[in-house]
Amino acid sequence: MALFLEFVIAGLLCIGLFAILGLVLVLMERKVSAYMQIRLGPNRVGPKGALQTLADTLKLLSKEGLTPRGADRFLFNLAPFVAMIGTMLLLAPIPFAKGFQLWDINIGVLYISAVSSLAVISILLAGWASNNKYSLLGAMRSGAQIVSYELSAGLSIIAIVVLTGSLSISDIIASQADGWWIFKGHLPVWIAFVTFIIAVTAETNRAPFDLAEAESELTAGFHTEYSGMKFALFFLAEYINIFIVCAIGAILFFGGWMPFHIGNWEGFNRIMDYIPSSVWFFGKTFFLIFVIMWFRWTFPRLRIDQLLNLEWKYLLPISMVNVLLITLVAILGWHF
Amino acid sequence: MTLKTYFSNIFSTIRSLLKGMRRTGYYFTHHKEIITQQYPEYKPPLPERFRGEVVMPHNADNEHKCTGCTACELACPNGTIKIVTKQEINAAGKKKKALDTFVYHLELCTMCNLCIVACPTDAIEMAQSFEHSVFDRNSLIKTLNEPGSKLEEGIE
Amino acid sequence: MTNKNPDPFPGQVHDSPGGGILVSTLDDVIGWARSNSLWPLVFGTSCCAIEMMSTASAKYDWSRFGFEVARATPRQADVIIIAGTIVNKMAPVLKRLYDQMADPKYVIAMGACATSGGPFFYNTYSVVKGADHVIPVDVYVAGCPPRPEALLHALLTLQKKVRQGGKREKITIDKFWEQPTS
Amino acid sequence: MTASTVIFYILSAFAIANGFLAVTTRKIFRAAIFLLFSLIGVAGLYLWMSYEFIFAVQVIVYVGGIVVLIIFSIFLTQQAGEDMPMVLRGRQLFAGLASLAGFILAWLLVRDYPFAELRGTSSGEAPIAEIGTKMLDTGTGGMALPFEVVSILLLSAMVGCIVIALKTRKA
Repeated sequence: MALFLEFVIAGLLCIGLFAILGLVLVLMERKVSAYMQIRLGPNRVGPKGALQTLADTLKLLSKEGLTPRGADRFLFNLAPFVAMIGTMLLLAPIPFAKGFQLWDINIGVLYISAVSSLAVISILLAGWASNNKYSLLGAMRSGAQIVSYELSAGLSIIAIVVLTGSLSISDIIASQADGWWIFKGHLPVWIAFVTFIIAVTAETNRAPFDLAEAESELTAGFHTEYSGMKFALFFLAEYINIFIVCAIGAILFFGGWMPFHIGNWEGFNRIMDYIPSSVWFFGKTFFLIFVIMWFRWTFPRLRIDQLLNLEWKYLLPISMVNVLLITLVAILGWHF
Repeated sequence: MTLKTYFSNIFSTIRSLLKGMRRTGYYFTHHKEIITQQYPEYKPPLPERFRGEVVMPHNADNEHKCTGCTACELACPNGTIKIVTKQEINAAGKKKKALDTFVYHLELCTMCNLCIVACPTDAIEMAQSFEHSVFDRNSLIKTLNEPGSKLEEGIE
Repeated sequence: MTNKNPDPFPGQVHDSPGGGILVSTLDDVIGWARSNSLWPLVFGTSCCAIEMMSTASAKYDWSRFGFEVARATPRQADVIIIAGTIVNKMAPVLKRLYDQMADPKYVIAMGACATSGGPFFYNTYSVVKGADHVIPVDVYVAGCPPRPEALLHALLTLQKKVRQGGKREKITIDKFWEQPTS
Repeated sequence: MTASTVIFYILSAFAIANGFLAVTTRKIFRAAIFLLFSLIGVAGLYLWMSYEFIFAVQVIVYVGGIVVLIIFSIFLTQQAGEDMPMVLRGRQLFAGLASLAGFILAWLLVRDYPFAELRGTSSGEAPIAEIGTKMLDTGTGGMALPFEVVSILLLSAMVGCIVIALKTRKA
């Protein structure tokens, strides 16, 4: 019974986090984009525009959900839920604060990269079931993109796994108690970090890699035919995916909830410990999210051949060499 | 592609990307650069020659200067203006043509100013108003002379 | 809006019978949500589209009201801003786009061409004389093209309508109405 | 019947039902998707046995790799929207007989195998480091030889791909 109660509480927390994160991230995106384009952004609905995304959500909830004729009804309606469930499963092994982790699995990082491949399935489903050529093209692009960028994302994750010697997320965080990997690991970790950020930006279909929904070429890509709540689910899953990959980035390179410590400055470290661990976690994650948004509102979209060139000719060779370098560093113990 | 160009490509790409990010980052942190004019509260000073719609000014005695000569109607390239005239007996007991209704189709008007140029008596002019949103297209058809208005004395 | 007492809705509003307090509050909430999240369709056929783009630009910035999520697909759009001349060849396309939009959907006719055919009203064989010959239009904006502020005013006027109406189907306009004061 | 058993039956039913749908549906894309769900059901069984590593590998290889590959080939080759033609009755019969024979064979094997009782002794959770060492172990029970053989196979497949691709370009 206690287990069941725990289950219910965890589920409710997940759903609540989902909703709140969706609202906050969309609003953040709109504000960030506005300030980067010397505009004001949403500021009329609610105090300083804080209720803007709530209004959008309510509107999408009350909007008609269309299923086009000729679409494969079952798969068309299934696709948004596959996207949602895939994303929700990813929340399980993420430690939001010290000791606050739903499921401390011993293959945490592997689990994340395994389950995140469900996202591509949902996109392929949506693209095919819509019976629309733009959707199909978007889905195929997105499939090619995610499958290829998963490699370099995986390789840059492996870099940290090699340094830590463990796949478990709690071990990875514990290994950064005396300093985050980004500081301890010299240049190879920096290269791994940059590769990781580029690869996850592509994996979450964000601009400048948003070829799956490039509106100037493909109307809206794989979700062209989706309206109302079904579209909202895709939208939400996309933003939660961003949160999750940024959380993974923060865990791998910035030590998750681990406070910022400098060697043996006892006083400084003590002060840093006063800041709650959840603040550290969310601070780092939101910083990475901000960086990804920064990319989006600065860079123009790539062409599909440029996108695949970037992966296969640049990122993949570099990250492969980088894994070798990291292994050398780990074996010789050159990191701090 | 030699190894040298390969690496120089990477570095030049990263440099140019960082340059772009520096610019947007600058704008993100410097809010005084924001140039948004908040419209409903802030109405911008319109340029002098901005043309919003055709109006017919009336003086305090509800008198206008339009003689009903239809010069503007003939000048309008879109058929925006329709002038209805009537026969009126003036003070001297003579029958005279006078303006009955000055119909102005705002929804057809392209604000080209030709009617104002054509008007011999400067009876109409361009106003600066631009808030012409309505729910019904028919309310864009306007009568410019106010009810009961008369021709000003001394205008032929 | 500076006006303290907003104008009554133009025309007749048919209330659903037996509306309780909960229903009316829910209607208010949904009206609020819908009016504050009007996502326009990317649809521009001529010069008015340029003004529409400047309305989205930094100087006028329609994102302040939550209009900036311009969707390229009609399935996700709420309002179609007919920015430009609708020629006879375009009319079926416009109708189709409108049909593809999910309810509730709204239409703004922007500029002289979309409201009445404008400069093409007489002596042109190829232009639809007003987009309301093809699809029902909610708000008309005059001007050739209207200023970005005028488009913003139109969107605010539409917001007023959405907030009061709840559903477009509930509303019939049966009398001429004065221009809404801003 | 404990909750754990119930979960086992649910997962098995899910995997089997989806597998059955995958072979009976007339739309090829749907078949791929049902196959995917069936594989996910099997992955769920691994997770139920708390073999998390095998679960993750199953999901990565099948969901992220093989099914995506299948879907891609469907996209590129098939008229995916149309129904497949009905299979001939004779073929249906023989397919049924073949699967029945396979089932009976498997059943006989499973029935006669003396399963050792494993209860409460191990959590089933294999440490990842151990798997890694086993993989490159040359001693007894080490997997170094199969590992290397598989790598050589994959390498030769890759070289073959490149050779084929180069040939078409010259012509």
